[in-house]
Amino acid sequence: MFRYLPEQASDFAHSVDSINNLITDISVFFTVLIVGAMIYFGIRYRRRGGVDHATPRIEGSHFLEVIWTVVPTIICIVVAVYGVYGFRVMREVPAGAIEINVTGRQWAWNFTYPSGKKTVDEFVVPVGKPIKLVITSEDVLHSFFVPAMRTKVDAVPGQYTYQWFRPIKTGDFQVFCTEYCGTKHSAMLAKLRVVSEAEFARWEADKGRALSPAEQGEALVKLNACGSCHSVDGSAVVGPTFLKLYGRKGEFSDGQQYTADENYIKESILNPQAHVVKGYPNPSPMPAFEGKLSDEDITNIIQYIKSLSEAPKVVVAKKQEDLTTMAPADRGKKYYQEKLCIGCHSLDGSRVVGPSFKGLYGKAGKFTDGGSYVADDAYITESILKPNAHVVEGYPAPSPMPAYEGQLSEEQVKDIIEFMKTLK
Amino acid sequence: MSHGEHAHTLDDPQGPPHIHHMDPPTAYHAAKFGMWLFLATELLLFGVMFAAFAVFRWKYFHEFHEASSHLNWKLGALNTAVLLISSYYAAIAVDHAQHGRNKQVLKSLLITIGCAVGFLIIKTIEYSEKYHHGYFIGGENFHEFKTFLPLYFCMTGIHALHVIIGMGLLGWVATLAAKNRFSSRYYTPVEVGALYWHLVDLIWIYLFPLLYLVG
Amino acid sequence: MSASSTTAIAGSETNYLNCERGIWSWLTTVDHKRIALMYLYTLTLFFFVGGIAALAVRTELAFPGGQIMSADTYNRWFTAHGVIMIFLFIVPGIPAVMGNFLLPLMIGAYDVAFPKLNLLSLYVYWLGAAMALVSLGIHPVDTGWTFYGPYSIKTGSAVVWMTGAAFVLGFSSILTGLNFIVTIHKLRCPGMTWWRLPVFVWALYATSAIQVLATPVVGMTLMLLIFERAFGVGVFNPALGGDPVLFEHFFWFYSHPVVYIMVLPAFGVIGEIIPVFSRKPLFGYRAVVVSSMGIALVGFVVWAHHMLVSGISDFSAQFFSIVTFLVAIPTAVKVFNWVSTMYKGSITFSTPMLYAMAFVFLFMIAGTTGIYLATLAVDVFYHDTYFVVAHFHYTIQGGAVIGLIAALHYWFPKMFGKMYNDLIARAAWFLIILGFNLTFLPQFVLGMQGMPRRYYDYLPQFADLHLASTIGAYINAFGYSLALLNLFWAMAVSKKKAPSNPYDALGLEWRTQSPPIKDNFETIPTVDDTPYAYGTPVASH
Amino acid sequence: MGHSSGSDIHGELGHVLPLKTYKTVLGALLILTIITVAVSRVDFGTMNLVVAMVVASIKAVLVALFFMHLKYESPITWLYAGIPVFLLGLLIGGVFIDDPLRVDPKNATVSVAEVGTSKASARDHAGDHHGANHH
Repeated sequence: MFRYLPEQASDFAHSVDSINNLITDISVFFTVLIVGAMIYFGIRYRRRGGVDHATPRIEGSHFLEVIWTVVPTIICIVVAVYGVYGFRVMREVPAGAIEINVTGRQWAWNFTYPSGKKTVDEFVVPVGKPIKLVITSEDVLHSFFVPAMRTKVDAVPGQYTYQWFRPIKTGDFQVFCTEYCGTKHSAMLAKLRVVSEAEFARWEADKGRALSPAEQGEALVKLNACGSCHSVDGSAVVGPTFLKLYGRKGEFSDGQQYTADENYIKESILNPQAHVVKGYPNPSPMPAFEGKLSDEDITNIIQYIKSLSEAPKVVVAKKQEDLTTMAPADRGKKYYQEKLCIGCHSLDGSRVVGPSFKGLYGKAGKFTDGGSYVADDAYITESILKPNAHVVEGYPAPSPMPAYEGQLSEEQVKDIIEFMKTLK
Repeated sequence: MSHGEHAHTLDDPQGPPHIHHMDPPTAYHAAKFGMWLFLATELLLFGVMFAAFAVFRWKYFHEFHEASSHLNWKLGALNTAVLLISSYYAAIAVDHAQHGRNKQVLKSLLITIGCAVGFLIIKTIEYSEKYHHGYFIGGENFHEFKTFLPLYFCMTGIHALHVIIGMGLLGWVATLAAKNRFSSRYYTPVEVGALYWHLVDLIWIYLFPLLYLVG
Repeated sequence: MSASSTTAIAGSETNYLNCERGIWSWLTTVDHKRIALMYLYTLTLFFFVGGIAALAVRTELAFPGGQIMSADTYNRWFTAHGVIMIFLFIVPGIPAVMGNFLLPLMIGAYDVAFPKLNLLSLYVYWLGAAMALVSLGIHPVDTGWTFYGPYSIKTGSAVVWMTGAAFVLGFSSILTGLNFIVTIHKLRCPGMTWWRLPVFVWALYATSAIQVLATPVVGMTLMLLIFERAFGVGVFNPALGGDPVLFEHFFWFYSHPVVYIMVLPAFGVIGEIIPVFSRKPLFGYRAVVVSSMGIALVGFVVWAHHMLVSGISDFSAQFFSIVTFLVAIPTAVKVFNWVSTMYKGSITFSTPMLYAMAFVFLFMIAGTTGIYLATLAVDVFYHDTYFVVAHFHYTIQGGAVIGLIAALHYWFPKMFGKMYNDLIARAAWFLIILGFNLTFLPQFVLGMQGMPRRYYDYLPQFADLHLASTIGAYINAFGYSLALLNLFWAMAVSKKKAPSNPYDALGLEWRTQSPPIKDNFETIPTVDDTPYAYGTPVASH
Repeated sequence: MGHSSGSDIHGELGHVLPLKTYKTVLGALLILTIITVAVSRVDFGTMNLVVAMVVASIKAVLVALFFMHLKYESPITWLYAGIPVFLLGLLIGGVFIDDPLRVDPKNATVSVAEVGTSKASARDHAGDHHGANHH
């Protein structure tokens, strides 16, 4: 009854839920018992006909007092101890946890990975690995809450707190800020993406292609939470929107005219108090970024703001790669990446779960059933589409590899084989 | 406890004031007990700052130690003596009141208040010393010793405020003594006022070693 | 209870209401009953203001996305709701209104120990209320009623006025508590021994002790917060070496016990109502009394359970989680005793009794959901979600407010010498209980699904339950309006006179006329039995 | 109530003490002040704090018992004089089982044997780039 907790995505979520459900059952039992007794007494001993009937002067019962002191005490001790043990698991981080630094700020979550990779409002972790989040805040109190993992801890400025969890399934999970932190408290959300270990490895190694200045500027704007006060869609927040800001003309509070050119934007970022535009709060509530942003950073931000002022381009959702013009081996490589083969099959000869693709083509060996094979086109095709048909000696049987029958066409398999051939 | 019982007190300048709902001894004990309860709240009011002091002293041990040596312990000790003497005279005032000696009550209370003025003057000297070194509230060295100086000024400042309130209270009691209001049958204001004053002394008994000596 | 010298002059024309006339006679009165009424009127006003804030918040949350206000406005409304309901309404609540009115009557005294101090408490309360209104007028606070730093140090809103108001209101609370403690110690009438005190008086005693001993802590804490903003002292500001978690400790050292300031008197009210309408002695009177004192005491030891995920040490989280369960035991004892009182009774479902029974039901939910929040591993999930919101509304509204409304209905004939329309009162009861549960039961589910509190906007998956909650809030508000209008009409317009003792109750307050005379009793009464001596004595006991 | 069974003279209401008592107490208070100052001039480490607090408490008790006549008050007054001291101890105790026991997240990892791939453990120390803890 009353089982509403969200899906369980961490290994201790189950035990939290079982304590929770135990309390629910106890609570329902006692509520029904007491309220039931009250209603029963009410009906059974109701005054009839507007006249009081004789009642006994029962003043109490030591026996009952002892019973209803001792029984709740025992229940409380059991639940309390259960809860404390559940909590201890949440505080004992297993060795080898991946440590991610999390910084809360009004109103964004910043994540820094051991590799130095930084993200905002979204973080990616591998499934099955313990993840430790070391949390702090730059300004006011926040709280980092991942319902599916059953973890939460406040982000306190000036000190570090932590939480850990081990995700047991892949998928996207919601992160909330649960300590009130001002205007956009309810918008201080983040996304947790749990992916396979292989995908995580690739994601973390991916430094991204070289970003254009405007894109770098966009990243800086995100990282510094400029969006808390400056929208990019034209809506008014605290400060002016960045949309079509560049080139705008206006008047300062002292009556001076200005044009929103490079110098104006630069000054506004480094020293917001120097000139405040008419109609905006004076003195400006914006912090000065002098010494916090390099000249190059500023230039990039200006490029970004400029890009928001150009005539709206037709935004291309995603550049479609023209598969037809690619070499078959390149297409194979692409499938190899997309299907996450990298998780089990290396390209450098090292053995992970399955055999490395390097030098695989043409290799000979024995199956677990005693038969022998040569890694030719037919063998590889069968291995991809029906991995369990034959498992090579020394590898786990049945094979943990998913069957790609129906997921990859024969053409695509051929491309992958072409890719393998290049890995001599 | 019926209504007209104490009507005679209206004609008796040294008897307890007419309170219709309590007999005089009950009124006396109620007032004293009420003041004790109030002192309990006062103690906890300061308690918050003592708790904060304890935790920050643990956290910033060296800063607090260093900062303490910047305070003038001689003036602090002098102030301790001044307050102890004032407290003594407050107790003596109660004794005089219990014997109905209104003149002596007035004299003792004036000495108490005089000591309080002395205490505030010495405190002012200390504060102005701090001010010249930029240690005062808003000064450039206000946070040099982390939270020590802020706590020092909060604690001594609020204590000084209590000294001033106590002076007002005792001043009012003194005017009653000047009007010959007290007798062995009625001296509640003297006792209650003195109780308040002793608390002011009590707090300082802890403030002095904590702030000036051990830091 | 046989009373040797009680006086109830039925039909006497002078009473405390008409003995003096004119606004000035009210503003300068030292009569505890008149002071109680002035508290009642002011509190009712703030109950409506706080209620409007609640409706504003619920209306905004009816659907996802912004509805009628901006996020900043929303933050101010929910803060106003919290601050007004807590500091201006429910903390003074039952003690200042019902306690002031009943305490001297119940113990057989002419007045409280310090009548002038009592009036001063009221003026201090009005001063605090005025400061709160100034704050709302110049720049409504957006910190939440908890004033957590560093946000409360940084925000541009009028925090100093509001925390100053809370400080002043705390002072009023201290003076009232002090007055009550001295009164109970010094002014009990002959024969009124400690074990004959009505449980409501015991509850007031426990409450007063908390008011006197816990309030100064938050007073100084808020004062330090004011210094923080005015002088930059830095005690709670991490940028200056301070610790925001220390603020939480100090704040909850008061603000947890304050929950018992709100709800203990309500327990007392229920303990008075159930015996009268069951015609039975209060079952386990001493256990009920001891549990009140136990709750007051234990209430001081458990404060950091509000901070289990705030970054406190693991040791203290475990310590405070375990000791929190100590609260559950005396609370359970009370509930069992109330229900047992009804056993073999002669039960009348009068309006006060209906409220008392609803109270037991609502408080069962409040209490059992408290178990979730005390349990450490589970609280990590529930902390700062709607589950907490629902839980404390079940304790504070389902407990303290329902207790106050029950008390108003129960003692109304005594207070005004009139009778209210019973049918409307029952209809209002139904609407209040229905609306209340419709508002807050969905919030438990929202909390279980992970919906955080103090959110202006929410994910679409939470929409249905939020809408249900909003509808419930309107029904609830309508119910309260109906109940209070009914009482107001009875008080101001109705001519339906109430007898001195309409319920055949044994408490001393029923031994004087309705409304009582200015000094409560012609002569101080004497008692020689408990106020719960209902029913026929049985041999086995 | 309020009248104690003390040996000294009883006034009509409260307790009357001989003047000598007040003088003796004042003398003791001043001497204790000198002692606490003198002790503080020598460095005894933590003992300085202990001595200072013990001496201050003796002084406080003297003031309460004699100047404030607590010695002759009813038990309930003793109770309400004691409770704030108890609560203050509770508050300080409650804060002290928190702050000094907070762990730096760096040290929160237990050495329970745990399967972690070599990749992850090698990375484990790499995240050590945030500042020292708050003290």
